[in-house]
Amino acid sequence: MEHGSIKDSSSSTFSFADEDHTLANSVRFALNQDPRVTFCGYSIPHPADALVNIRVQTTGAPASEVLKDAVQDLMVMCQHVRDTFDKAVVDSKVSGSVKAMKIKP
Amino acid sequence: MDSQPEPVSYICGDCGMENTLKPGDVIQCRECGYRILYKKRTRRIVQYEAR
Amino acid sequence: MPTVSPLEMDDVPMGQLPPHIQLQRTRVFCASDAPTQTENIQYSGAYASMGVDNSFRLDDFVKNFRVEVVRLDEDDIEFDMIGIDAALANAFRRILIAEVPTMAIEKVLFANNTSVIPDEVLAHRLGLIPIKADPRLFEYMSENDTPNEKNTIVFKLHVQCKRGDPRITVKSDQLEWLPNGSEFQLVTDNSTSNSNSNSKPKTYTSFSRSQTSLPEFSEDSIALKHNDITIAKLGPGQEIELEAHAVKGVGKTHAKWSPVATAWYRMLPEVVLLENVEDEKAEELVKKCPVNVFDIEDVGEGKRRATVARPRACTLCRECIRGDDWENRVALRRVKNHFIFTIESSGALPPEVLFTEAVKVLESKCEQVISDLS
Amino acid sequence: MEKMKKSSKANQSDYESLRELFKPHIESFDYLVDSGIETLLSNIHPVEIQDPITKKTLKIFFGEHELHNPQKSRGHKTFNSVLYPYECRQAGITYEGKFTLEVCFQYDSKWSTREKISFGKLPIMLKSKLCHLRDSDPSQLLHRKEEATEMGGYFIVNGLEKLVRLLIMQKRNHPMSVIRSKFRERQEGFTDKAIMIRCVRDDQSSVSNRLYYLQNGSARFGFWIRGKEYLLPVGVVLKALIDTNDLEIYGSLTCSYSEEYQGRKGAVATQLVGERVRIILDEVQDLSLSTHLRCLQHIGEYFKPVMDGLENESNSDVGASVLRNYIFVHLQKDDEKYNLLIFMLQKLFALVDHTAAPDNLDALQNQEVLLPGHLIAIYLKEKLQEWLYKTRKLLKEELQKNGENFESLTGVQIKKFLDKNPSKNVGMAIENMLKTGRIVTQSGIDLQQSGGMTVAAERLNFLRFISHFRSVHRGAAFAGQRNTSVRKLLPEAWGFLCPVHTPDGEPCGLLNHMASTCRITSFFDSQGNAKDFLKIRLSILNILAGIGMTPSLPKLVRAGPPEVLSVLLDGCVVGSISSDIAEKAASHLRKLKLFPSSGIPEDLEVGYVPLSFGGAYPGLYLFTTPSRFLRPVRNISVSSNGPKDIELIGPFEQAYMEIRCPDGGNGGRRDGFPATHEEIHPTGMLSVVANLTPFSDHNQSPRNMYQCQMAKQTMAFSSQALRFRADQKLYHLQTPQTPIVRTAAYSKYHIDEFPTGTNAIVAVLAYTGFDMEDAMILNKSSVERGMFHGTIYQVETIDLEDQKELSDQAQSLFARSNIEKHSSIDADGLPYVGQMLHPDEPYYSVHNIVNNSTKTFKLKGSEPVIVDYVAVDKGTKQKPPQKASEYSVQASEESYHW
Repeated sequence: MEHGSIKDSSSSTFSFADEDHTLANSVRFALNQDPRVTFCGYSIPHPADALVNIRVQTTGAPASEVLKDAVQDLMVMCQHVRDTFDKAVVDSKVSGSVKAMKIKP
Repeated sequence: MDSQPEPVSYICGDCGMENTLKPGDVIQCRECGYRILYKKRTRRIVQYEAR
Repeated sequence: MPTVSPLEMDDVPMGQLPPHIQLQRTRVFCASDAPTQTENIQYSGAYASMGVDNSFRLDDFVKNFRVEVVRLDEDDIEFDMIGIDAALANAFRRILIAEVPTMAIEKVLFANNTSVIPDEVLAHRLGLIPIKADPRLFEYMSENDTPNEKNTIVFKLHVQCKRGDPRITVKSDQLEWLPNGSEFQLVTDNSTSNSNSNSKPKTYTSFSRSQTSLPEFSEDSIALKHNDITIAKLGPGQEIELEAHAVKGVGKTHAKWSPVATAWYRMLPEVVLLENVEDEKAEELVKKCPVNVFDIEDVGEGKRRATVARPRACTLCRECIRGDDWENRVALRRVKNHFIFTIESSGALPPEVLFTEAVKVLESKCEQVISDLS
Repeated sequence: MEKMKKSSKANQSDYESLRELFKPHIESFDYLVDSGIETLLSNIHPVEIQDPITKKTLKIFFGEHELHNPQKSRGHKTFNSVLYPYECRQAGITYEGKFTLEVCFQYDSKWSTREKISFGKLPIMLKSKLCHLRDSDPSQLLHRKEEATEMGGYFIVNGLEKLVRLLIMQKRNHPMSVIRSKFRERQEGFTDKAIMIRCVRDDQSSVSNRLYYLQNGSARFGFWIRGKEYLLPVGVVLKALIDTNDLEIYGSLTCSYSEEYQGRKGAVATQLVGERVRIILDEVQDLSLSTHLRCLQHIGEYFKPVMDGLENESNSDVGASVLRNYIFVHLQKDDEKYNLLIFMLQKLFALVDHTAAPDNLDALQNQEVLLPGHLIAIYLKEKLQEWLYKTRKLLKEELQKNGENFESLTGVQIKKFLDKNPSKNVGMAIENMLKTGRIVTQSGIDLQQSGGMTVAAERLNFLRFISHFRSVHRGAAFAGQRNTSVRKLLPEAWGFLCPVHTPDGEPCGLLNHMASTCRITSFFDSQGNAKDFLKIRLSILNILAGIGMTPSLPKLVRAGPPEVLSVLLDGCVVGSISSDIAEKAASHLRKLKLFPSSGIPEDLEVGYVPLSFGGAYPGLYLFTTPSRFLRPVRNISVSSNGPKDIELIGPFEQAYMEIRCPDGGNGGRRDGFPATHEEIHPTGMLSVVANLTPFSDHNQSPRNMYQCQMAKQTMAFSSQALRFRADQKLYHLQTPQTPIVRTAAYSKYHIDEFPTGTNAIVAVLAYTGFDMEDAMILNKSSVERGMFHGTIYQVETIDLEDQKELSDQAQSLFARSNIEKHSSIDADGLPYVGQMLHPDEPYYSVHNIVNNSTKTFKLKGSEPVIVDYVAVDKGTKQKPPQKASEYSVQASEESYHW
């Protein structure tokens, strides 16, 4: 849920329930990489309850847009990581079994 | 008092034999006369969270 | 990197970082007192003054992101992830430990327990036993759901040690899977009265059909990962009769649902000899390192020089830079974007599947965020 | 079956080292059972009643006694009527054995009838000779539902485990010179100097005597009768003791002064001594008491009203009985008493002339321990004596009332008469003393405190339990004192009292713990058979004579320090030895101590006080009495040929010995004083609990002290027989571990049987806001995997007796009312075993047959509980112990929700 002012859509804070550092830190990483972002950061008001506030200030573009793009990039990165990992696993299994065969003469 | 109080079974503290006593019986093991009896564990299902 | 005084440093063409900045950007310096340059520079405009664009570009990421599997067997995997940021590596680790779902025993119904182990402790031990069942085939059970074959696995344990027999040890292989659900009568006030009415007596679970009939379980049936886990010991005349209901859950709720024994990563250590270390100094260096990262090789006319043979084995114990002048002979660094991941699966899923599941969880989190935003 | 038995045999250690720790308690009770009661019965004064008309006397005294091991009372149908401690704890009764005594009535010293009367029951100490668990090895103990490592040493009174804590007393039979300003207020003309001696009879009852110095140079001899102090001029006592003339007294007192001794080392007397003796003798002349008999009659005349029971005796007999019962009661013969009084006078004069230093009563050197068995022996003697006096008083009233005489007294009448003075009170008095710890007596039996003798043996955890039996209390009377001299730990307590293990705060320094290797002498020697003290003293005497001591009896030559040292054996001046061979004699005695066949007991204390300029009063003081502190030390002056070079030394002799500690350096020892002995192990000075602190030599010393405190407070494994105990509250740690870092003492005392905690990796908390004082953050998944999981076992005892307020005759019992049906009460009115009960849920119900009403009781407390077991006994008491549901323990013990 977004707390931002109407007239200046370029900077606002988003608070996510049931989230923690896992998502918050990844989103901050993605946001930081985006040149349109002038400031981004997250905070967890109280460790006992799972609530995260992510602050985004952009050079002009609406904050929610920039955030959405950042999360989009994150998803793409994850998909790429997953594909590369699966390919690597398949390769190692193939070469692994080859290696295994070699050991057993 | 229940019309027919179902007896409760106890285990003797010394010889471990089972005695089924009704409320009002004297508290003593039939086998060895030991005066301390332990109630048997309930047959009812007890539910626990595995935490 | 020989230290060059900034005055005579030759100027660098725009668009390219000077070597020492490049080093600081990609390496963590592990000095004897504390590591420095630990932050990786995420801000896109960090090197704008030098004309370097530090922003994230997908194709760059795709180009230099690599994964190499070092070791893979049934329960654990060690692989290198190169070209990713610590934030994401840590996110994967956290999800692996706490947010990848598995099946674990949640409710335990005791009909009889005259063993020495108290009921709640026995229930707690059962909860921690890893179950070999693919959680992806089950659904979560929320409060008001009734237990059915899609969201619950039922196990039965009924062991007795007859009087006069020697003590027996109850192992986890005696936990028997009940494909058709619970067999304990659900004694509720109304049930006793009308139990004779319907055909099947009401039990704690209402399975529409047996789990064996489900396609997924036909070949590898549900069982416990290890069948030699000691659950309890029974003396003569003691008995345990219970039923355990396993449900799907995540490590965040309780550690028993955590799919991994542990999952951790470390950054690739990089050991650099700043000057030639020869003869007795070389021997001393080799002797100093507990995990012998260094080797000695002969280089012409009798001189012997130390070389860095196995930097990966280095545990950053900093023994080699102990002593006054050693700090400027040996430089210990860690490569910021090179993570050596190790995942030990506790049994529910093979480790490689665990990692892909973890990445999927992060993706679903992102989808959730996107749907919230729009 | 075979494999199981072998494996249990394999790790079968019989926990000897643990039982060794509790020996003082157990051996003292064994003494009471073996010979203690016998000796105290023989020391009880028979009581005589004179028939006014026929002038015949009826004498009442005690004969044989019997003390049985605990049996069940109404054993009608039960076959084995043996009562085991387990049952006492469960049923809340006392583990006691029947105590019967033979009361003999002798009429006119002709016929005498012997009546075997039961005197109630005496509580029996666990693992003592009369306890059924005495010789059971760990597997038998388990069979009896006890701990495998049961060490006993405590009593079970009304189901509670009580123990008598060791109390520090003044060293017995040893005259000590004391300077105390309170003596001046005793009477006008008194000074603050006196000699105090606590004389103990062989039945452990004690009488304190004091010799006050007056300003005019004379001395007054004080002693207590029934709580009041009486003073006699010392001259009168001297002449009343033996038939002697003034010249002899003058000679023996001034022998230690002569011109050429002045200024030499050890010259204790000055010429003022002569003046003082003359004043003492003049005092006697003023009372015109010239002869021995006159003195006796003089004393008898004054003390007749106070000494009850001797109304119609002659004055001299009364005087003699006063001397016998109240002056130097540890000696039998009068001339021994005379010699000791002379010695005390010499010491007093030396104190007055500042040629000898006062003895410090707070130093362990002048202290010993009051053991449980001895305390009970004293109290029992007191109570039996009181019973006899009460019987006499009642009998007298009976006679005056209806003027009968003894012949007409028939057996039945005696029986009825005895009921008025119930003999069972004696047994109950002892039980009461153990239950409340209070001593009820008019004569004060010479103890400084009348309460707090017993403590409940808390089983919070194993270390707390052990510490009870190893703790030594200085005395409740000293708690209020503001000066700190009582609380100081003095150097001579090295190896006896632990410097680390003492509570901080109010009882600090008053409650000490014995060092791990410290022992206490008892009536049994190391092989376990009883000691015959007379034989021991005789063999010591001939050995002493053999090495150059001139015995005191044939009073030939008379001399004093510095030329000659007087030799005292257990407070009796047995002779004198020339001062230059005294040192050799002492070390010779020490060597003989090492060889058991030498006639010298291994626990003899050879207190050789050398001559000095104004130091302690010189002399050779030997002690063989029980309840002294002892510790093993290696004697290196003897050629260490075999194991037999371990010598047992006491705190008195340790002050004058040279003991080396083998921790490398020579400890700054000057070559003038070569070390004659050597410490066995440097950790010998620490107590059992202090020995468990790893790397304690790297800690700041208060930290070691706090560790001893906290180790006793951790929630840990308090008992292995958890299911058979009915303690009010027991804390139990489910997931204990054996420590990674441990000391040798850890395995020596089998602490693994009762682990005290869990190993944990500790990181310093750096986040501000979380690092409040003592804050702690636990790893969530390790806690969820069971780390620090604790459980509280609480026992709720419901006794139907005290529920019946008004309708007392109504027999009420546990039953469930059939009106409302609630889930948590079984047909017998008690909760189901294994059921979880939530706060203020109905929990048990009592049904009153008479007015057919049923009352249900709600569960108090704020936490849901699980019923662990329900025990029912004797039809009245029910006892459903429950377990608080799981409860994560943190530094401040609050639970957390998840």
